[in-house]
Amino acid sequence: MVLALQKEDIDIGALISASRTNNDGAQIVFIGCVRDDGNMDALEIEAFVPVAEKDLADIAAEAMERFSLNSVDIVHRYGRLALGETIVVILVGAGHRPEAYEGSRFIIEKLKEKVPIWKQELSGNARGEWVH
Amino acid sequence: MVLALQKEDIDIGALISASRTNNDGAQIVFIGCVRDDGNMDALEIEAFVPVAEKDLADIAAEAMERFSLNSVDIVHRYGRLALGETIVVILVGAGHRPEAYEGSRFIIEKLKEKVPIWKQELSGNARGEWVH
Amino acid sequence: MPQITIRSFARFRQLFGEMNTVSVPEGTSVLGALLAFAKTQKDGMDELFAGGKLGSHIILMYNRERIDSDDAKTIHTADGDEIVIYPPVSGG
Amino acid sequence: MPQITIRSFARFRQLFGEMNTVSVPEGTSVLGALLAFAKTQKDGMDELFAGGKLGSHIILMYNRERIDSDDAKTIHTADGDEIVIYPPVSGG
Repeated sequence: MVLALQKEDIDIGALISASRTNNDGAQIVFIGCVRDDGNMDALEIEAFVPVAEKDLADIAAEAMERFSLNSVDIVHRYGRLALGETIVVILVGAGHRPEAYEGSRFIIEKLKEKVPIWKQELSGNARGEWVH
Repeated sequence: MVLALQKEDIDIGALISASRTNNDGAQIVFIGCVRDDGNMDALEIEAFVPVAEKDLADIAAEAMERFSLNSVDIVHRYGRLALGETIVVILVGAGHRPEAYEGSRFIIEKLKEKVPIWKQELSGNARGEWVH
Repeated sequence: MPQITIRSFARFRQLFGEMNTVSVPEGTSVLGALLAFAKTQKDGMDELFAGGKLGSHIILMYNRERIDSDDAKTIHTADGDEIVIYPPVSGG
Repeated sequence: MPQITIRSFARFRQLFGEMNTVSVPEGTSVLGALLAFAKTQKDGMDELFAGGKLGSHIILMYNRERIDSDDAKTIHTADGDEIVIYPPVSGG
Protein backbone atom coordinates (compact mmCIF):
# COMPACT_ATOMS: atom_id res chain seq x y z
CA MET A 1 0.00 0.00 0.00
CA VAL A 2 1.47 3.30 -1.17
CA LEU A 3 -0.06 6.46 0.35
CA ALA A 4 1.86 9.60 -0.50
CA LEU A 5 1.83 13.30 -1.18
CA GLN A 6 4.71 14.27 -3.41
CA LYS A 7 5.95 16.91 -5.83
CA GLU A 8 7.44 14.40 -8.28
CA ASP A 9 5.51 12.82 -11.13
CA ILE A 10 3.97 9.38 -10.53
CA ASP A 11 5.12 6.20 -12.32
CA ILE A 12 1.67 4.71 -12.82
CA GLY A 13 2.87 1.54 -14.57
CA ALA A 14 5.21 0.76 -11.68
CA LEU A 15 2.43 1.30 -9.11
CA ILE A 16 0.14 -1.09 -11.00
CA SER A 17 2.80 -3.81 -11.19
CA ALA A 18 3.80 -3.44 -7.55
CA SER A 19 0.24 -3.68 -6.30
CA ARG A 20 -0.92 -6.66 -8.40
CA THR A 21 -1.36 -10.04 -6.72
CA ASN A 22 -2.96 -13.31 -7.81
CA ASN A 23 -6.04 -12.39 -5.79
CA ASP A 24 -6.86 -9.50 -8.12
CA GLY A 25 -9.46 -10.12 -10.78
CA ALA A 26 -9.69 -6.39 -11.44
CA GLN A 27 -7.63 -3.29 -10.85
CA ILE A 28 -9.10 0.17 -11.35
CA VAL A 29 -6.88 3.20 -11.74
CA PHE A 30 -8.36 6.67 -11.38
CA ILE A 31 -6.09 9.43 -12.67
CA GLY A 32 -6.93 13.09 -12.11
CA CYS A 33 -5.24 15.40 -14.64
CA VAL A 34 -4.77 19.15 -15.10
CA ARG A 35 -7.48 19.96 -17.64
CA ASP A 36 -7.25 23.04 -19.84
CA ASP A 37 -10.38 25.00 -19.05
CA GLY A 38 -9.18 28.01 -21.04
CA ASN A 39 -8.42 30.28 -18.07
CA MET A 40 -5.04 29.04 -16.99
CA ASP A 41 -1.79 27.44 -18.01
CA ALA A 42 -0.93 25.70 -14.77
CA LEU A 43 -2.30 24.74 -11.35
CA GLU A 44 -0.69 25.38 -7.99
CA ILE A 45 -1.64 22.64 -5.58
CA GLU A 46 -1.32 23.29 -1.86
CA ALA A 47 -1.59 20.56 0.75
CA PHE A 48 -1.54 20.38 4.53
CA VAL A 49 0.72 17.37 4.18
CA PRO A 50 0.71 15.60 7.58
CA VAL A 51 -3.06 15.85 7.90
CA ALA A 52 -3.63 14.86 4.27
CA GLU A 53 -1.41 11.78 4.77
CA LYS A 54 -3.42 10.71 7.78
CA ASP A 55 -6.69 11.30 5.91
CA LEU A 56 -5.55 9.22 2.94
CA ALA A 57 -4.69 6.36 5.29
CA ASP A 58 -8.12 6.60 6.94
CA ILE A 59 -9.94 6.69 3.59
CA ALA A 60 -7.90 3.74 2.26
CA ALA A 61 -8.65 1.66 5.36
CA GLU A 62 -12.36 2.48 5.20
CA ALA A 63 -12.53 1.61 1.47
CA MET A 64 -10.64 -1.69 1.94
CA GLU A 65 -13.13 -2.72 4.61
CA ARG A 66 -16.33 -1.51 2.95
CA PHE A 67 -15.61 -2.87 -0.51
CA SER A 68 -13.49 -5.94 0.40
CA LEU A 69 -10.58 -4.57 -1.62
CA ASN A 70 -7.26 -6.40 -1.84
CA SER A 71 -5.24 -3.19 -2.04
CA VAL A 72 -5.41 0.59 -2.20
CA ASP A 73 -2.70 3.00 -3.36
CA ILE A 74 -3.19 6.75 -3.41
CA VAL A 75 -0.56 9.23 -4.59
CA HIS A 76 -1.45 12.94 -4.76
CA ARG A 77 0.90 15.60 -6.05
CA TYR A 78 1.35 19.18 -4.89
CA GLY A 79 3.29 22.19 -6.17
CA ARG A 80 3.05 23.69 -9.66
CA LEU A 81 1.59 21.38 -12.32
CA ALA A 82 1.35 22.17 -16.04
CA LEU A 83 -1.65 21.41 -18.24
CA GLY A 84 -1.95 17.69 -18.89
CA GLU A 85 0.04 16.64 -15.82
CA THR A 86 -1.09 13.96 -13.37
CA ILE A 87 -2.61 15.34 -10.14
CA VAL A 88 -3.63 12.15 -8.39
CA VAL A 89 -3.56 8.41 -8.93
CA ILE A 90 -5.91 6.08 -7.04
CA LEU A 91 -5.34 2.38 -7.62
CA VAL A 92 -7.54 -0.34 -6.16
CA GLY A 93 -7.33 -4.09 -6.57
CA ALA A 94 -10.24 -6.47 -5.92
CA GLY A 95 -11.38 -10.00 -6.67
CA HIS A 96 -14.20 -8.72 -8.86
CA ARG A 97 -14.95 -5.58 -10.80
CA PRO A 98 -18.07 -4.23 -9.04
CA GLU A 99 -16.16 -3.77 -5.78
CA ALA A 100 -13.20 -2.28 -7.65
CA TYR A 101 -15.32 0.35 -9.41
CA GLU A 102 -17.31 1.21 -6.30
CA GLY A 103 -14.25 1.35 -4.06
CA SER A 104 -12.40 3.59 -6.51
CA ARG A 105 -15.29 6.02 -6.75
CA PHE A 106 -15.74 6.06 -2.98
CA ILE A 107 -12.10 7.04 -2.49
CA ILE A 108 -12.04 9.93 -4.96
CA GLU A 109 -15.33 11.33 -3.62
CA LYS A 110 -14.08 11.17 -0.01
CA LEU A 111 -10.76 12.69 -1.02
CA LYS A 112 -12.48 15.64 -2.69
CA GLU A 113 -14.79 16.15 0.26
CA LYS A 114 -12.34 15.95 3.11
CA VAL A 115 -8.59 15.93 2.46
CA PRO A 116 -6.89 19.33 3.00
CA ILE A 117 -5.65 19.98 -0.54
CA TRP A 118 -6.45 23.08 -2.60
CA LYS A 119 -5.99 24.07 -6.23
CA GLN A 120 -5.35 27.56 -7.54
CA GLU A 121 -5.32 28.47 -11.23
CA LEU A 122 -2.18 30.15 -12.55
CA SER A 123 -1.91 32.17 -15.74
CA GLY A 124 1.66 33.12 -16.48
CA ASN A 125 2.83 34.59 -13.16
CA ALA A 126 -0.64 35.73 -12.15
CA ARG A 127 -2.54 33.81 -9.50
CA GLY A 128 -6.16 33.26 -10.39
CA GLU A 129 -9.16 31.59 -8.81
CA TRP A 130 -9.07 28.94 -6.15
CA VAL A 131 -10.83 26.03 -7.76
CA HIS A 132 -13.98 24.78 -6.01
CA MET B 1 -7.28 5.25 -30.08
CA VAL B 2 -5.70 1.82 -29.67
CA LEU B 3 -8.01 -1.16 -30.23
CA ALA B 4 -6.18 -4.46 -30.32
CA LEU B 5 -6.19 -8.16 -29.64
CA GLN B 6 -2.71 -9.41 -29.00
CA LYS B 7 -0.69 -12.19 -27.39
CA GLU B 8 1.97 -9.86 -25.98
CA ASP B 9 1.73 -8.19 -22.59
CA ILE B 10 0.38 -4.63 -22.47
CA ASP B 11 2.48 -1.58 -21.50
CA ILE B 12 -0.18 0.17 -19.46
CA GLY B 13 1.94 3.20 -18.54
CA ALA B 14 2.71 3.85 -22.21
CA LEU B 15 -0.98 3.59 -23.15
CA ILE B 16 -1.91 6.12 -20.47
CA SER B 17 0.74 8.61 -21.60
CA ALA B 18 -0.11 8.25 -25.28
CA SER B 19 -3.82 8.79 -24.71
CA ARG B 20 -3.62 11.80 -22.36
CA THR B 21 -4.52 15.25 -23.71
CA ASN B 22 -5.14 18.62 -22.07
CA ASN B 23 -8.88 17.98 -22.39
CA ASP B 24 -8.74 15.12 -19.89
CA GLY B 25 -9.75 15.89 -16.33
CA ALA B 26 -9.92 12.18 -15.56
CA GLN B 27 -8.63 8.93 -16.99
CA ILE B 28 -9.97 5.59 -15.79
CA VAL B 29 -8.08 2.39 -16.43
CA PHE B 30 -9.83 -0.94 -15.97
CA ILE B 31 -7.46 -3.90 -15.85
CA GLY B 32 -8.76 -7.47 -15.89
CA CYS B 33 -6.28 -9.95 -14.40
CA VAL B 34 -5.94 -13.73 -14.13
CA ARG B 35 -7.18 -14.38 -10.59
CA ASP B 36 -6.20 -17.51 -8.70
CA ASP B 37 -9.49 -19.20 -7.87
CA GLY B 38 -7.73 -22.33 -6.63
CA ASN B 39 -8.66 -24.59 -9.57
CA MET B 40 -6.09 -23.62 -12.15
CA ASP B 41 -2.63 -22.30 -12.80
CA ALA B 42 -3.25 -20.56 -16.11
CA LEU B 43 -5.98 -19.43 -18.49
CA GLU B 44 -6.19 -20.14 -22.20
CA ILE B 45 -7.95 -17.27 -23.93
CA GLU B 46 -9.46 -17.86 -27.35
CA ALA B 47 -10.71 -15.07 -29.58
CA PHE B 48 -12.42 -14.81 -32.95
CA VAL B 49 -10.02 -12.01 -33.76
CA PRO B 50 -11.48 -10.16 -36.79
CA VAL B 51 -14.98 -10.10 -35.29
CA ALA B 52 -13.67 -9.14 -31.84
CA GLU B 53 -11.72 -6.25 -33.39
CA LYS B 54 -14.82 -4.94 -35.11
CA ASP B 55 -16.87 -5.34 -31.93
CA LEU B 56 -14.28 -3.41 -29.88
CA ALA B 57 -14.40 -0.58 -32.42
CA ASP B 58 -18.21 -0.51 -32.27
CA ILE B 59 -18.25 -0.52 -28.46
CA ALA B 60 -15.59 2.22 -28.28
CA ALA B 61 -17.53 4.42 -30.71
CA GLU B 62 -20.78 3.91 -28.81
CA ALA B 63 -19.12 4.71 -25.47
CA MET B 64 -17.41 7.85 -26.83
CA GLU B 65 -20.77 9.14 -28.03
CA ARG B 66 -22.91 8.15 -25.05
CA PHE B 67 -20.52 9.38 -22.35
CA SER B 68 -18.84 12.27 -24.22
CA LEU B 69 -15.46 10.63 -23.78
CA ASN B 70 -12.29 12.19 -25.18
CA SER B 71 -10.67 8.83 -25.89
CA VAL B 72 -11.05 5.08 -25.59
CA ASP B 73 -8.32 2.44 -25.78
CA ILE B 74 -9.03 -1.28 -25.44
CA VAL B 75 -6.37 -3.99 -25.58
CA HIS B 76 -7.36 -7.61 -24.96
CA ARG B 77 -4.92 -10.48 -24.85
CA TYR B 78 -5.36 -14.06 -26.00
CA GLY B 79 -3.30 -17.25 -25.73
CA ARG B 80 -2.00 -18.77 -22.51
CA LEU B 81 -1.83 -16.42 -19.52
CA ALA B 82 -0.37 -17.27 -16.12
CA LEU B 83 -1.91 -16.31 -12.77
CA GLY B 84 -1.56 -12.59 -12.15
CA GLU B 85 -1.16 -11.64 -15.81
CA THR B 86 -3.10 -8.83 -17.49
CA ILE B 87 -6.04 -10.03 -19.59
CA VAL B 88 -7.52 -6.73 -20.73
CA VAL B 89 -6.91 -3.01 -20.36
CA ILE B 90 -9.67 -0.47 -20.97
CA LEU B 91 -8.59 3.17 -20.80
CA VAL B 92 -10.99 6.08 -21.10
CA GLY B 93 -10.32 9.81 -20.92
CA ALA B 94 -12.99 12.42 -20.19
CA GLY B 95 -13.35 16.00 -19.05
CA HIS B 96 -14.90 14.93 -15.76
CA ARG B 97 -14.90 11.80 -13.63
CA PRO B 98 -18.58 10.74 -13.70
CA GLU B 99 -18.48 10.21 -17.47
CA ALA B 100 -15.12 8.46 -17.19
CA TYR B 101 -16.37 5.95 -14.57
CA GLU B 102 -19.65 5.33 -16.38
CA GLY B 103 -18.00 5.00 -19.79
CA SER B 104 -15.41 2.57 -18.45
CA ARG B 105 -18.04 0.38 -16.83
CA PHE B 106 -20.21 0.44 -19.94
CA ILE B 107 -17.31 -0.82 -22.07
CA ILE B 108 -16.35 -3.76 -19.86
CA GLU B 109 -19.97 -4.85 -19.47
CA LYS B 110 -20.56 -4.72 -23.24
CA LEU B 111 -17.29 -6.53 -23.88
CA LYS B 112 -18.27 -9.36 -21.54
CA GLU B 113 -21.73 -9.61 -23.05
CA LYS B 114 -20.89 -9.54 -26.71
CA VAL B 115 -17.28 -9.85 -27.90
CA PRO B 116 -16.32 -13.36 -29.10
CA ILE B 117 -13.62 -14.18 -26.56
CA TRP B 118 -13.61 -17.25 -24.29
CA LYS B 119 -11.59 -18.37 -21.30
CA GLN B 120 -10.69 -21.91 -20.35
CA GLU B 121 -9.00 -22.91 -17.10
CA LEU B 122 -5.75 -24.86 -17.38
CA SER B 123 -4.17 -26.94 -14.65
CA GLY B 124 -0.76 -28.22 -15.66
CA ASN B 125 -1.41 -29.68 -19.10
CA ALA B 126 -5.03 -30.49 -18.35
CA ARG B 127 -7.80 -28.39 -19.83
CA GLY B 128 -10.52 -27.56 -17.36
CA GLU B 129 -13.76 -25.64 -17.36
CA TRP B 130 -14.73 -22.96 -19.80
CA VAL B 131 -15.27 -19.93 -17.61
CA HIS B 132 -18.75 -18.39 -17.70
CA MET C 1 -24.16 -29.32 -54.15
CA PRO C 2 -23.33 -26.03 -52.44
CA GLN C 3 -20.58 -26.21 -49.82
CA ILE C 4 -21.14 -24.37 -46.54
CA THR C 5 -18.31 -23.72 -44.11
CA ILE C 6 -19.11 -24.26 -40.42
CA ARG C 7 -16.68 -22.55 -38.11
CA SER C 8 -16.73 -23.38 -34.39
CA PHE C 9 -15.21 -21.70 -31.35
CA ALA C 10 -14.42 -22.58 -27.74
CA ARG C 11 -16.30 -25.68 -26.53
CA PHE C 12 -17.70 -26.35 -30.01
CA ARG C 13 -14.21 -26.06 -31.54
CA GLN C 14 -12.94 -28.62 -29.04
CA LEU C 15 -15.77 -30.99 -29.96
CA PHE C 16 -15.98 -30.52 -33.70
CA GLY C 17 -12.73 -28.87 -34.77
CA GLU C 18 -12.52 -25.25 -35.95
CA MET C 19 -13.38 -25.61 -39.64
CA ASN C 20 -15.80 -28.02 -41.29
CA THR C 21 -17.69 -28.04 -44.55
CA VAL C 22 -21.06 -29.52 -45.21
CA SER C 23 -22.74 -30.11 -48.56
CA VAL C 24 -26.42 -29.23 -48.68
CA PRO C 25 -29.03 -28.89 -51.43
CA GLU C 26 -29.41 -25.51 -53.13
CA GLY C 27 -31.53 -23.14 -51.01
CA THR C 28 -31.08 -24.97 -47.70
CA SER C 29 -31.68 -22.68 -44.71
CA VAL C 30 -29.00 -21.88 -42.13
CA LEU C 31 -30.92 -24.09 -39.73
CA GLY C 32 -30.97 -26.89 -42.27
CA ALA C 33 -27.24 -26.61 -42.86
CA LEU C 34 -26.59 -26.75 -39.11
CA LEU C 35 -28.80 -29.79 -38.77
CA ALA C 36 -26.93 -31.51 -41.59
CA PHE C 37 -23.65 -30.59 -39.91
CA ALA C 38 -24.76 -31.80 -36.47
CA LYS C 39 -25.65 -35.20 -37.92
CA THR C 40 -22.10 -35.64 -39.25
CA GLN C 41 -20.57 -35.11 -35.79
CA LYS C 42 -20.44 -37.40 -32.78
CA ASP C 43 -22.57 -35.69 -30.10
CA GLY C 44 -23.47 -33.06 -32.68
CA MET C 45 -27.21 -33.39 -32.21
CA ASP C 46 -26.97 -33.52 -28.43
CA GLU C 47 -24.74 -30.46 -28.30
CA LEU C 48 -26.53 -28.27 -30.82
CA PHE C 49 -30.14 -29.39 -30.87
CA ALA C 50 -32.61 -30.13 -28.11
CA GLY C 51 -35.85 -31.76 -29.20
CA GLY C 52 -35.18 -30.74 -32.79
CA LYS C 53 -34.75 -27.09 -31.82
CA LEU C 54 -31.41 -25.25 -31.99
CA GLY C 55 -30.03 -24.79 -28.45
CA SER C 56 -30.88 -21.38 -27.04
CA HIS C 57 -27.30 -20.85 -25.76
CA ILE C 58 -25.78 -21.08 -29.25
CA ILE C 59 -24.70 -17.85 -30.91
CA LEU C 60 -24.82 -17.76 -34.70
CA MET C 61 -23.11 -15.69 -37.35
CA TYR C 62 -23.96 -15.92 -41.01
CA ASN C 63 -21.31 -14.50 -43.31
CA ARG C 64 -19.80 -12.60 -40.37
CA GLU C 65 -23.03 -10.99 -39.18
CA ARG C 66 -24.73 -12.17 -36.01
CA ILE C 67 -28.17 -13.56 -36.69
CA ASP C 68 -31.02 -14.41 -34.40
CA SER C 69 -31.74 -18.13 -33.94
CA ASP C 70 -35.28 -17.50 -35.06
CA ASP C 71 -34.01 -16.23 -38.41
CA ALA C 72 -31.91 -19.37 -39.03
CA LYS C 73 -34.79 -21.09 -40.75
CA THR C 74 -35.64 -18.21 -43.10
CA ILE C 75 -32.12 -17.36 -44.35
CA HIS C 76 -31.17 -19.43 -47.36
CA THR C 77 -27.56 -20.43 -47.88
CA ALA C 78 -25.52 -20.41 -51.07
CA ASP C 79 -22.26 -22.02 -52.07
CA GLY C 80 -19.29 -20.58 -50.16
CA ASP C 81 -21.31 -19.21 -47.26
CA GLU C 82 -19.91 -19.35 -43.74
CA ILE C 83 -21.84 -20.14 -40.58
CA VAL C 84 -20.11 -19.54 -37.26
CA ILE C 85 -21.29 -21.17 -34.03
CA TYR C 86 -20.10 -20.39 -30.55
CA PRO C 87 -21.18 -20.64 -26.90
CA PRO C 88 -21.75 -17.60 -24.65
CA VAL C 89 -18.67 -15.39 -24.50
CA SER C 90 -16.58 -14.74 -21.38
CA GLY C 91 -13.86 -12.22 -22.19
CA GLY C 92 -12.67 -9.37 -20.02
CA MET D 1 -0.70 35.54 28.40
CA PRO D 2 -1.06 32.18 26.59
CA GLN D 3 0.15 32.17 23.00
CA ILE D 4 -2.03 30.44 20.40
CA THR D 5 -0.73 29.58 16.94
CA ILE D 6 -3.10 30.25 14.06
CA ARG D 7 -2.20 28.38 10.91
CA SER D 8 -3.92 29.27 7.64
CA PHE D 9 -4.16 27.51 4.27
CA ALA D 10 -5.10 28.40 0.71
CA ARG D 11 -7.06 31.67 0.46
CA PHE D 12 -6.60 32.38 4.16
CA ARG D 13 -2.85 31.78 3.87
CA GLN D 14 -2.69 34.28 1.01
CA LEU D 15 -4.54 36.86 3.10
CA PHE D 16 -3.01 36.34 6.53
CA GLY D 17 0.22 34.39 5.98
CA GLU D 18 0.65 30.77 7.00
CA MET D 19 1.66 31.14 10.65
CA ASN D 20 0.51 33.72 13.19
CA THR D 21 0.37 33.82 16.95
CA VAL D 22 -2.17 35.59 19.06
CA SER D 23 -2.01 36.26 22.81
CA VAL D 24 -5.26 35.71 24.68
CA PRO D 25 -6.29 35.56 28.33
CA GLU D 26 -6.12 32.20 30.10
CA GLY D 27 -9.15 30.06 29.27
CA THR D 28 -10.18 31.88 26.08
CA SER D 29 -12.27 29.68 23.77
CA VAL D 30 -11.19 28.69 20.26
CA LEU D 31 -13.83 31.09 18.98
CA GLY D 32 -12.46 33.85 21.19
CA ALA D 33 -8.91 33.25 19.96
CA LEU D 34 -10.09 33.39 16.34
CA LEU D 35 -11.95 36.61 17.03
CA ALA D 36 -8.84 38.12 18.60
CA PHE D 37 -6.82 36.96 15.59
CA ALA D 38 -9.31 38.32 13.05
CA LYS D 39 -9.14 41.76 14.66
CA THR D 40 -5.37 41.88 14.16
CA GLN D 41 -5.68 41.29 10.40
CA LYS D 42 -6.77 43.60 7.63
CA ASP D 43 -10.04 42.13 6.30
CA GLY D 44 -9.85 39.51 9.06
CA MET D 45 -13.32 40.20 10.42
CA ASP D 46 -14.87 40.37 6.95
CA GLU D 47 -13.25 37.13 5.86
CA LEU D 48 -13.81 35.05 8.97
CA PHE D 49 -16.87 36.48 10.68
CA ALA D 50 -20.28 37.47 9.38
CA GLY D 51 -22.47 39.37 11.84
CA GLY D 52 -20.29 38.22 14.72
CA LYS D 53 -20.66 34.55 13.73
CA LEU D 54 -17.82 32.45 12.36
CA GLY D 55 -18.29 31.93 8.60
CA SER D 56 -19.97 28.61 7.83
CA HIS D 57 -17.49 27.80 5.04
CA ILE D 58 -14.50 27.84 7.41
CA ILE D 59 -13.03 24.48 8.43
CA LEU D 60 -11.36 24.35 11.84
CA MET D 61 -8.78 22.09 13.41
CA TYR D 62 -7.77 22.31 17.03
CA ASN D 63 -4.47 20.61 17.86
CA ARG D 64 -4.69 18.67 14.59
CA GLU D 65 -8.22 17.36 15.10
CA ARG D 66 -11.12 18.71 13.05
CA ILE D 67 -13.70 20.40 15.24
CA ASP D 68 -17.22 21.52 14.55
CA SER D 69 -17.74 25.30 14.38
CA ASP D 70 -20.39 24.96 17.06
CA ASP D 71 -17.82 23.56 19.46
CA ALA D 72 -15.43 26.48 18.94
CA LYS D 73 -17.00 28.43 21.77
CA THR D 74 -16.90 25.59 24.30
CA ILE D 75 -13.30 24.43 23.78
CA HIS D 76 -10.86 26.36 25.94
CA THR D 77 -7.38 27.05 24.71
CA ALA D 78 -4.08 26.77 26.54
CA ASP D 79 -0.60 28.11 25.87
CA GLY D 80 0.99 26.45 22.81
CA ASP D 81 -2.27 25.30 21.25
CA GLU D 82 -2.65 25.37 17.47
CA ILE D 83 -5.77 26.38 15.58
CA VAL D 84 -5.87 25.68 11.83
CA ILE D 85 -8.28 27.45 9.50
CA TYR D 86 -8.96 26.64 5.90
CA PRO D 87 -11.60 27.05 3.17
CA PRO D 88 -13.40 24.09 1.52
CA VAL D 89 -10.95 21.63 -0.02
CA SER D 90 -10.63 20.88 -3.72
CA GLY D 91 -8.06 18.14 -4.24
CA GLY D 92 -8.24 15.25 -6.67
